[in-house]
Amino acid sequence: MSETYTLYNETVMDHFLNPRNMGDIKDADGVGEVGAAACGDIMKISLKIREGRIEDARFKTFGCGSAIASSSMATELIKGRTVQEAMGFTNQEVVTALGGLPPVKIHCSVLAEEALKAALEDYIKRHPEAAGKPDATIPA
Amino acid sequence: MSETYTLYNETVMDHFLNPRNMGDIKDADGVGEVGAAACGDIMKISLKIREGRIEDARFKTFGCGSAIASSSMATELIKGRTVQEAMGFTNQEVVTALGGLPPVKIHCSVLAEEALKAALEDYIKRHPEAAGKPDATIPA
Amino acid sequence: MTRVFLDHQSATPLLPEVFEEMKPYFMEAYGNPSSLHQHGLRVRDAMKKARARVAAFINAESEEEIFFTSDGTESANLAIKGVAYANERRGKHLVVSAIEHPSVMNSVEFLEKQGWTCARAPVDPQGRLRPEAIAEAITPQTTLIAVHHVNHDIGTIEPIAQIGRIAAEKGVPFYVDCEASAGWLPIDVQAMGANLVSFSPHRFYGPKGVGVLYRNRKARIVSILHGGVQEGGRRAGTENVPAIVGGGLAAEIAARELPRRVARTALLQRRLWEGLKARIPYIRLNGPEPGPERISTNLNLSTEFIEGEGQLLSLDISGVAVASGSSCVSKSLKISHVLAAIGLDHALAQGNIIMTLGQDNTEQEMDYVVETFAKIVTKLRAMSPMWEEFESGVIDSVISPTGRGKSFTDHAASISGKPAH
Amino acid sequence: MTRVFLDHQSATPLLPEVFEEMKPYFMEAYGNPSSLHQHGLRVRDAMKKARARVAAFINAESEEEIFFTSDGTESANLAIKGVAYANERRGKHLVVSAIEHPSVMNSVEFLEKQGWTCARAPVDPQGRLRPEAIAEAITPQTTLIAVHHVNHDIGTIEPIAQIGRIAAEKGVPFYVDCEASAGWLPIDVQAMGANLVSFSPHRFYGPKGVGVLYRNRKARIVSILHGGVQEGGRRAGTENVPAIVGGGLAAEIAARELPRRVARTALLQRRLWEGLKARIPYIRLNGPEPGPERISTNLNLSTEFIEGEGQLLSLDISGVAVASGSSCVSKSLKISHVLAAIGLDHALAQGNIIMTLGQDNTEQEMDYVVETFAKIVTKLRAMSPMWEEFESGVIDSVISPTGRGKSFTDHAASISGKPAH
Ligand SMILES: Cc1ncc(COP(=O)(O)O)c(C=O)c1O
Ligand SMILES: Cc1ncc(COP(=O)(O)O)c(C=O)c1O
Repeated sequence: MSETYTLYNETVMDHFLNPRNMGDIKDADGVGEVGAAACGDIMKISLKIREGRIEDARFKTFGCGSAIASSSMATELIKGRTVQEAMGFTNQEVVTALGGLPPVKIHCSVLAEEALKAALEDYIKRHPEAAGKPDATIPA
Repeated sequence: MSETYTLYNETVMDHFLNPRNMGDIKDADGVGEVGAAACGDIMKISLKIREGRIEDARFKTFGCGSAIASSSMATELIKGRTVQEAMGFTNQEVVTALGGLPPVKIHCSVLAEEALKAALEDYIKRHPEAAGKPDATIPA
Repeated sequence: MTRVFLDHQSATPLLPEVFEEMKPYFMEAYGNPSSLHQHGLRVRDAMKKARARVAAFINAESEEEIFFTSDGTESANLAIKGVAYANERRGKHLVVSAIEHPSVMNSVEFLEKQGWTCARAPVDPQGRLRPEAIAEAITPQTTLIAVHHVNHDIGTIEPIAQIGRIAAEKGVPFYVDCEASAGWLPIDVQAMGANLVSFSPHRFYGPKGVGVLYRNRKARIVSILHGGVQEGGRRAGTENVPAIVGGGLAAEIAARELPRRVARTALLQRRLWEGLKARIPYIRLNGPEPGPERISTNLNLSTEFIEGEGQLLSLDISGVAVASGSSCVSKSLKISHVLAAIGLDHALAQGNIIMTLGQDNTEQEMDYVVETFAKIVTKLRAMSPMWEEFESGVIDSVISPTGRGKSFTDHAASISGKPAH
Repeated sequence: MTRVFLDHQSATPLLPEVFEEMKPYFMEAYGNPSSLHQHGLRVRDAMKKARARVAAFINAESEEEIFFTSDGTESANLAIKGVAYANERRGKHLVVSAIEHPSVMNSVEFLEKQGWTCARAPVDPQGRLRPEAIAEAITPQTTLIAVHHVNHDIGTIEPIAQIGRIAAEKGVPFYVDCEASAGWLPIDVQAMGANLVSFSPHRFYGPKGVGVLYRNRKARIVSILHGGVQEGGRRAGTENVPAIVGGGLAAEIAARELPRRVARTALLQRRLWEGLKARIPYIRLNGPEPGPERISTNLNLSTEFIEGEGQLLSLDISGVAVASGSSCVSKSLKISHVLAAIGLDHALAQGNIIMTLGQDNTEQEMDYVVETFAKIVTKLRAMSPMWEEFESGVIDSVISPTGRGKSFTDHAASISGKPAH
């Protein structure tokens, strides 16, 4: 075989094989860990937030190739967004940025959205003052 | 294709393609015509009987290859036999002499037996004196 | 020795280019399309391509409407039973034509044992179905209408689009068995108004071992072979990849070659029939005359006073391969139920021969067949007590009645002691 | 790039000599075996030869006990439903092991919808069935016992002969699915006490597109694909002649090569498992240890704290083709029901990889796989929140418990809000 065949498209495979933002953030401002009841995948996203803006995002994922790629892509996408903006983040952004996922794997992108939301909620819980104030400047 | 493949064995094919004793006997002493309810085949056997012995036997058959071969073989087998001997004729003789028939075609040999028996009965009907006297010398 | 293959209804040789297409999938790309690695993904791509080719061949909207099975029989079973089971709660009534292939008829009979009822719409002596006969048979419980595009025995083309409109009006799924037409008549599932269509590429120079079932979303269906999640959950079992790949290409080629194939076989069909008619007395064509109501590949003949198997064997010895609907030829010792359903006289059914043409047949071959067949008929008639009885006025001809003698069937019944079946 | 095919359970390449045997049946001897002419009779002879070869392969008494289908799935469906329907009046109860292939399990479920009941005899954590469990499950209504020879996922060899004796004592037909063993363990239907046996040559270097069902006269059976009178009336549909011919030769070769194939794969199996065990912590083998209770071709592994699809994809990128029973890999998002039935912890089922060996694998390949897999596990664990949580004492290992932390499954359930399934 000369050609290479892949289950996922090139972008997904690239994010699976060379995940961006893999790891943990020391002293993260928000951490979310969620699990997919459907298949047993687990995803953890940690955020570094400075002045209401996501400065850094990292993930760890127990799950299939598309779960890993989804978390990699999600962390890429949200870096630089404000907390408020990030609260409106949807899995569709991940799917689009990845150039599509097989139908049966869409739930992996949902998991990434949920992990992100969980991390943001964790951040807001720790910084209740941030909740009310969009784009408020909150010391890290 | 170099080899020749056949549905029936060589003997059956030979009797189908080169039937022995095909035709009618003028002024036959006994004629039997029977039909197989199973498949619609029809077989007619005519006999020439002299001094209680089958001198000639001829057939005509409307039916498949094995029906034609069976009647050809049956007429061959019974020539020279006495009427009494011929009354004990069974289809198994035909099957054996033909080297076997496919299971689904055994009824063709039965038809040959029946046609022969019908012809013998016709003969006996016409010559009632023959019935009681085995090997009796009956003028043709 | 001259060899003429006139049994294309039973088999067609694989096209060399189709074989070439299949070849890599035996020893090199041998993977299982369910596998997630290179070997699996490669053949998955190949299957997708085949599916797209087949979809294009029948003008399906999407390749997701194409399911691969093992043959036309399995496709027919899946269409009939798959729809029946899926709609069990809605109703248990089916409508079919009386001359469907045994794969449809026997599937229906099986369901009847399980509590379904089925209307068998009668056909006319040419095998033509009146669309109204279908309309009349539909009840509120009907969950499927099944009518073949072309009859496999007598070549009759059915008024599918009209039946499709009736089915759509009544909201009943419509299944069209295209096994005897695919590759030889254009098939447009949308124009047909068909929700399900089946066929097999081995009928048009594709491989054995693969069947197709087209099904659109308007027809619910469940699987009948249970197991893994192949074919979108509709057909379990390891896919026959080489055959599927070959079937795809055979379909693509068939679409391209169809006009040429039809023109050629139509020409040969007329030449053969005209020749036989001119040379052999007491012979007739069953089904419609060559023309718009008959597929160009089929001649279904009845030659009076002689039986079919003998004709078939004699032709084979002379190098001519044909089929027959005679009871002697069938494994069940019954005449073709199609010949029975069109009301063909038993004597004519017994003398039945089916000649089916292909793209490689020639005019010379047709002439050879006419001469050869004429000689065979003469020889077999000389052996036949019926011919003798016809000539002596005991029985009459069905094809060209002389007004003398009784019918063959009556005669046969009287000597066999039972009515012919 | 090194390429190692370790998914022989899903596919094997066709042997060149088998391909040669099949070749004439595509373009030259393309006839239909139902035809009565040269073209038909020639392939009929070829099918008879294939049938005899297959009969010899499994020590069947007669070639008439061999039926050709389209694949192992269809054979299993025919065995289960064919026997069930044929004995419907006698009783509607079946006994199967809990870890049969989906082609058996889903056939049984289908029958359950139609009024049958079925006992699923449990297996031990190694997948072994106690013969008594079968004996206990039999009722006067039982018409079939179905137990596979070898499990497709975990390679467990079942005590077939013992179960066969129980079946004979109780007078219940016994069906043995040999799909995962045929070609890799001797199959003797008589020694097994089996009335029905199924398998498919594509598992041992034969073609796709053909399955085998052996059935002796002690088991009544009706057909499930209805139509023509092929295969002695037990399986309708145009026969896939090239595949049947190829399957016959593949069986003959398999019988001859079996000792060599088994010795070779057994050696590789041990080398691979020893290597993996030595290099990778928190890995375990599911099913029996290599030896008399496990087929020589199968290693079913669970590697803790990482999921199976990632392992599979990473191995594929490194040239190693494997399978997985993880839910992420399955089309239905469920873990293999076999892993569930042996009570495997959900976390271990998620980290599942199945490596299946073939005759062409080498020792060098095994060493490459060990090294490659070790690196992949390290990389994936570095990405896994579970590994981190294990290292920090939040969760514990199932394979080598440390006594610290809660179980992965509890942890996963708490964060997903639902218990793992
Ligand atoms: C009209 C029709 N339907 C169904 C079938 C069955 O198809 P297959 O032989 O591929 O199983 C045939 C076979 O000739 C047919 O002619
Ligand atoms: C034990 C077992 N039974 C049945 C089958 C189904 O056979 P096939 O894939 O040939 O349809 C398989 C397939 O792998 C199997 O492993």
